[in-house]
Amino acid sequence: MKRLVVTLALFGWLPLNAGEPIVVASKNFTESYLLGEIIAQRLEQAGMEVDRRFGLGGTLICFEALLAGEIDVYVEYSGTLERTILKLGQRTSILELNERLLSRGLSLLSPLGFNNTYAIAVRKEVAEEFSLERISQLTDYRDLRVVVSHEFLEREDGWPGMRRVYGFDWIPEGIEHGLAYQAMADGSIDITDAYSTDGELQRYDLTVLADDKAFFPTYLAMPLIRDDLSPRAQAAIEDLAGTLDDSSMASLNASVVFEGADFASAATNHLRSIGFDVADGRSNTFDDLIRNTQRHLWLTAIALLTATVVGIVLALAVFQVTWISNAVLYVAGLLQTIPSIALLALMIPIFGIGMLPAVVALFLYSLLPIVRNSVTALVTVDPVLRRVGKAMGLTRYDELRYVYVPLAMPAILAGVRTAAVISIGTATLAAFIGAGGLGDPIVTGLALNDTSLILQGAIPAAVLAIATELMFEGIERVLVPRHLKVLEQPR
Amino acid sequence: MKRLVVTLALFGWLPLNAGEPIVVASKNFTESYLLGEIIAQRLEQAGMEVDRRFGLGGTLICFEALLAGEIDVYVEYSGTLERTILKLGQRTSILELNERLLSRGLSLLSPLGFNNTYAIAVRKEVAEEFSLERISQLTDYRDLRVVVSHEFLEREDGWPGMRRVYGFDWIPEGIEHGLAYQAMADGSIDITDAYSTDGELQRYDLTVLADDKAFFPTYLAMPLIRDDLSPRAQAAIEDLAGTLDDSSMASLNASVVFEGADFASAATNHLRSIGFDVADGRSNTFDDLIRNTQRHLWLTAIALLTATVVGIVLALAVFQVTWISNAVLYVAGLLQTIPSIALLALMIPIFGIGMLPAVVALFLYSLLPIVRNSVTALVTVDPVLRRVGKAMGLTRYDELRYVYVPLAMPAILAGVRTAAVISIGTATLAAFIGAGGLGDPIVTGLALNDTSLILQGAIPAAVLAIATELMFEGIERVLVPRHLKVLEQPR
Amino acid sequence: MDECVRLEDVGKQFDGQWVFRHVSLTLPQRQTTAIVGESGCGKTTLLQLINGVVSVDEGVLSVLNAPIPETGLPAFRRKIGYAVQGAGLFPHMTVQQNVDLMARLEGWPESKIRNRVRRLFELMGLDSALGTRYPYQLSGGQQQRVGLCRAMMLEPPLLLLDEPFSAIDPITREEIYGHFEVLQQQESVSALLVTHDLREAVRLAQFLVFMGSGQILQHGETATVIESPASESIRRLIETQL
Amino acid sequence: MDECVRLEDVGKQFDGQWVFRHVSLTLPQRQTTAIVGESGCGKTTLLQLINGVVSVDEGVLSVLNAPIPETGLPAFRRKIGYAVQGAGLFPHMTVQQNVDLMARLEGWPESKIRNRVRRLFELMGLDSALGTRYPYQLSGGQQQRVGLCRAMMLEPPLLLLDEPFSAIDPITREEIYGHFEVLQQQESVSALLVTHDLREAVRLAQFLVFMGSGQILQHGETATVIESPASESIRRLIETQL
Ligand SMILES: Nc1ncnc2c1ncn2[C@@H]1O[C@H](COP(=O)(O)OP(=O)(O)OP(=O)(O)O)[C@@H](O)[C@H]1O
Ligand SMILES: Nc1ncnc2c1ncn2[C@@H]1O[C@H](COP(=O)(O)OP(=O)(O)OP(=O)(O)O)[C@@H](O)[C@H]1O
Ligand SMILES: [Mg+2]
Ligand SMILES: [Mg+2]
Repeated sequence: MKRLVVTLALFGWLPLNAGEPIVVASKNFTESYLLGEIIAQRLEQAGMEVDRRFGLGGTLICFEALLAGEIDVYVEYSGTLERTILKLGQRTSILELNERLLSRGLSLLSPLGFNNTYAIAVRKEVAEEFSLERISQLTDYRDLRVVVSHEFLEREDGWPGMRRVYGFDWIPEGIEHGLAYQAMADGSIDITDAYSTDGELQRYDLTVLADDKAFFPTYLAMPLIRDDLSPRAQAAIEDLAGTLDDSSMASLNASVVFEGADFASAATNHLRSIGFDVADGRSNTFDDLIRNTQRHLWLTAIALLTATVVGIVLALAVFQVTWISNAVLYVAGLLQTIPSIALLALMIPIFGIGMLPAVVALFLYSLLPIVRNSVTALVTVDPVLRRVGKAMGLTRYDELRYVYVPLAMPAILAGVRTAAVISIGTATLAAFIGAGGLGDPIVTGLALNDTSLILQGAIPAAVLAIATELMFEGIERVLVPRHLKVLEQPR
Repeated sequence: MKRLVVTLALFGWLPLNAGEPIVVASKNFTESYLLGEIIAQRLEQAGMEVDRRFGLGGTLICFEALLAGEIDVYVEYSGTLERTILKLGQRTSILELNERLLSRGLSLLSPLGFNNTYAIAVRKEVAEEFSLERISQLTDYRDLRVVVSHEFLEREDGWPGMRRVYGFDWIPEGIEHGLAYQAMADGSIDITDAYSTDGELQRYDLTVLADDKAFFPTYLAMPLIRDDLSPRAQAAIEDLAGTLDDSSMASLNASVVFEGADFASAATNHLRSIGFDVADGRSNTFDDLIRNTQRHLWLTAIALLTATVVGIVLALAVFQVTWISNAVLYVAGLLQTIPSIALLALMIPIFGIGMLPAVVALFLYSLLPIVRNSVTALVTVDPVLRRVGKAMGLTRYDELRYVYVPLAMPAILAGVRTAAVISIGTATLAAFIGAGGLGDPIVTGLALNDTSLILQGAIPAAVLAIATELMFEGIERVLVPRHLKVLEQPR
Repeated sequence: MDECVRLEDVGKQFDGQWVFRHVSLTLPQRQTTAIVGESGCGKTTLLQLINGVVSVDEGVLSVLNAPIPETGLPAFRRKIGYAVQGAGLFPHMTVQQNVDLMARLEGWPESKIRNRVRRLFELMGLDSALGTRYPYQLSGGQQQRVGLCRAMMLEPPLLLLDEPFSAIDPITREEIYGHFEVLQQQESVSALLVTHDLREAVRLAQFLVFMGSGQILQHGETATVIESPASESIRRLIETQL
Repeated sequence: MDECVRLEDVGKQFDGQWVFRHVSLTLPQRQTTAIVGESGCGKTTLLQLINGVVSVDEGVLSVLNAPIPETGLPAFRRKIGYAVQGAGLFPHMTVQQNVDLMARLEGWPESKIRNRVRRLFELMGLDSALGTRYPYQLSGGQQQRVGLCRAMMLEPPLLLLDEPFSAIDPITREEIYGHFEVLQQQESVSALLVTHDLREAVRLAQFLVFMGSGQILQHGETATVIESPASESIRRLIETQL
């Protein structure tokens, strides 16, 4: 097995240490995509190879994936670390957060600069008119129309807390957050709550008041890394420290949400604006294609190899006792009836996300054709030859090796080939649990209704299937005894 | 084939005419679910059997399914028929709609009563204060705060048209539709546009003004049926004519959306309130289970039988020419690499929705294991026996029938068994395109995170898989020549 | 005398190596011709050529007064009963099915099939109870006799017998010889018998062929050949074996 | 005289039918015993019992001075060379591989294997070029001789030969007889030879067994048996065949 791993690594399939790309992840919302892309491009500019695993489904999936070494870096917020992940009291210092993370093999790099927390936004004209700059000034301007979101109105870290800290004695009306911006725009509201990096702040030209009594919890964005990340990579990411203040983050968000920029070019623009000479855009479709195909190949190859070995050994172990081999086939069949999405979902609590659960699922799906074909072929080996083998004095093992397996080989290989093709098809679903591969563009393409993206996955998958068939033809040429290949056509 | 159809029908698998359940469908929004459920329960109360096919993905899918005879009845709106389906000019009479539908084998029953169109809603206090009842009165109350949804503001059948017809000379402000109701509730708005059966009308206690100049297009809800629906069923549905006015539809919608009632009990309550003595709730889980299992069995049985016949015939036709049989296997392999969801999606434009595309997809997935195993087994038939068959004077056909096929039978059956189990698993995905089966509860259960619902699909699927295995053991006992079953164990 | 099979200058090769070349031979109708020869000299190959299972690489071959047909080979082959070396029974069919398959395909009536099978089993000294067994449940000699029954089932005018009695004990064999002779007269078949048993050849065949590696050493009426062997080696063979 | 195989009151049945019962027989060491008997009387079955491939249903059986072992059957069987009826070659192995498989598994050095194979091929009159062929590319007699080579490869002290020369022509057979006799003296093997050829039996065997259906008719030194047959039928057989 060791030798196998090394061999595969030589072909660039296995992420061994040497030359292994850095896996940059993001959560599935705009800001996180942008931050991921910025880090990725910075690393690439510094000459490192990057594997993007963007859009993972939530905080915990990102964190677990980082712990498991599935990913190397993503951007997390200090408040989220404090409350959601580490479940600590409020106002934990970044030093303390880092200490706790260090004991788990992770490490925080310096904050990128901005703090994505609640903010109090004021229409620019109003702010200018009254020279509003700090929240505490609000006590002096009671007749300004303050309307806040329902959530803010009720959360302890929203209005109720703020009221106590700043000493406000009135209760504003509530509004739908999405509507508040428009209400500000048309002047029907003067002041509302916001997130400090919302793109809307730019779009509607709003002024954010300073939280001068430091009431709001801090949600500083910081790259969270595995501490075995190479010093070179760490240094490159560290170069980004403090380069993104609230307003530039907000305008980056706005450029994507309102101006339709894509993540890659928005990130490129930002990096250039802060002096990093990154290459144009990203979107090296060809690289994507190669990486996805490699990942796909790797997923199916591992699953198939394991299934082949396990399947054949299982078949050899049980084929001589009908009821046991039936039982094995039933179980393999039951596994097959679990719909692939459900099976992948079932894997998550056991194996987390990433390649492992995908490989396990593919392995389970591959078993049935291999075991069934092997058992059938072994059982139907000519009884005369079986008896001859015994009579010659072959041991149990040698019988299997020299009589049963070679005679059953064509059917066994047929089972493996069927399993291989099914695996290549099913592996496209692995994208759902962050295992990557050719499913990535297909799934994204299906969601965005983008045919060219779908084809970026579908065509290589088809090519892979054909290539697999060709490979197996080669294998068959070697493994299938010559007498079975005589398809002479007597008239 | 005829005999097969009859046999299957005897086992209740095939929807032949006698005792065939009536297929009631709905689109995938609350009101449509409710209307479908009401019709279904009315039919059941009248002693008929009903197959529910709710939640189909849109107007065209419903209409095509009805045309294709996949479903028997669903509720459609006159305006939708006029504009979206038949693409006629405005204000087509129901008689004319019906005439055009009749020529396609469909028929409209009488309207259920309500008209789900745009409506002008007024806060109740305001309406009472000014005795507002008709839209035309609005010209007299200019200082009421009218704010309408952005969409209404711009659509020709919204404000612009209404303004011309009613002679309004002002242009109201726009608002997000979802927000308008809340704005009405807190009194910041007096009048807005709404859909006449929105549950919110009840919840926020709004008054709907009469469209006294009949400006809004009518969207009368009417049961749309295949005209071969039995007179008895038609009469039972017709009993519902006029029993649902705008406000009762609105309150039904509200009971589901805001009070968390389920469709079945909401429908039951309504039917009782209008004097139909329907049985309690619905949810005969056992019947559901039987029906889903039957449907599942039927889907996989058809697909598998076809795939078996086609697969074996194909294998027999091509196995003697290596490159052709390779080509066939490549194509079958490519089909297998298309992820199941994508394949099902691809089927829709070609085969519409329902069982046909599902069966086709399952058929395509089943081909590979069957063809590959058959080809492999046929190619490896002992050359000596092949030659003996020729030498005896067997014709091409008889050779296949008496020598090749029986000797290849174990491997062919192994392929069919693998295909069967894969089909049973994949068929759960057929629920996505309205083909029903055990995927229905699984898909719904996955969406609702309802384990018991998932198990209602998963357990019967597992049982089905085991039953299939047992059946094939029986078949093998008959079809596999006895000499191949000698697993004597010489020491 | 009518001829039944004629070979003119026939040659056959496998993988580029000639098994034999320039073989010319005429087999008379309604007579038995025995071929005796070294193991591996091409006797089985010769039978397969006549049956059309392998094709001639050189020369002209005519069987039953016509070249081997391009189409309609099955019909042609049904006129030739071929008892293959080593029985070659179908393992997935019972003895009965092996024997009567061709008759069923020919559409023979059930009673005719039953009678013919019973007759052949009697001739071959086979217990009728063996009919329901599978080949693997038979002894070697039993299998060989079933193969003979199968070859003779359709009452073909030409029989190709490839060492058909080699696994049968002398007593049974003697009985079969007797039946065979009667049969030949009654059904007036022509036969080509490959055997390593010179006494068998002399006993059953009117004509005798000695084959050496790659060619025919001597061919003639049995009595003539026995009396005047063409070479020293044949003479020695005759002396030691008879 | 040492005994090599002893059967006491042995019986064997298939599907509830007795093939034979109450068979008692002692085979002397370093001698050849020939079994002659009707087709289907149980000769092959007897060899399979001795080899342990089928099990005894009745009676006591001892081979090479011990009962057939419960465990270690492979090692036991490697001391017995068994030439199965009809060759039984592995179709997926070349001739060479068929012959030398067991020697390789025994760990014989390459040179020893090569020498032994060459020697056996010579004894059997097989062209060494056949080594790379697959069984289906051989004639019947060639296959049979390869089977013999395979049985003799490990120089086993006991040989079970089931009609081993039936498909071989008389001249080649005569050569092999000679080699066989030399071999028997040099390697001092015991052999049990099933044959339908009484002359072959008399030529090669020091002891002779006549088997009838279900029992042993006569057993003794060859010369004695020939001179005083135990029954009329044996006498007639000896008269017609020799
Ligand atoms: N598996 C089996 N099932 C039933 N009967 C069998 C089986 N194998 C052999 N027999 C029967 O047992 C008897 C002895 O068979 P065996 O092969 O030992 O005969 P034999 O003496 O070797 O004959 P031959 O000279 O024809 O090879 C035969 O009548 C045969 O039909
Ligand atoms: N498929 C093949 N490929 C190569 N050589 C073959 C093939 N079939 C037969 N031969 C060779 O052709 C020669 C003739 O074979 P054939 O079977 O006709 O011999 P035979 O006279 O019937 O011998 P026997 O008496 O041993 O049955 C043999 O030397 C054999 O090795
Ligand atoms: Mg031959
Ligand atoms: Mg025998």
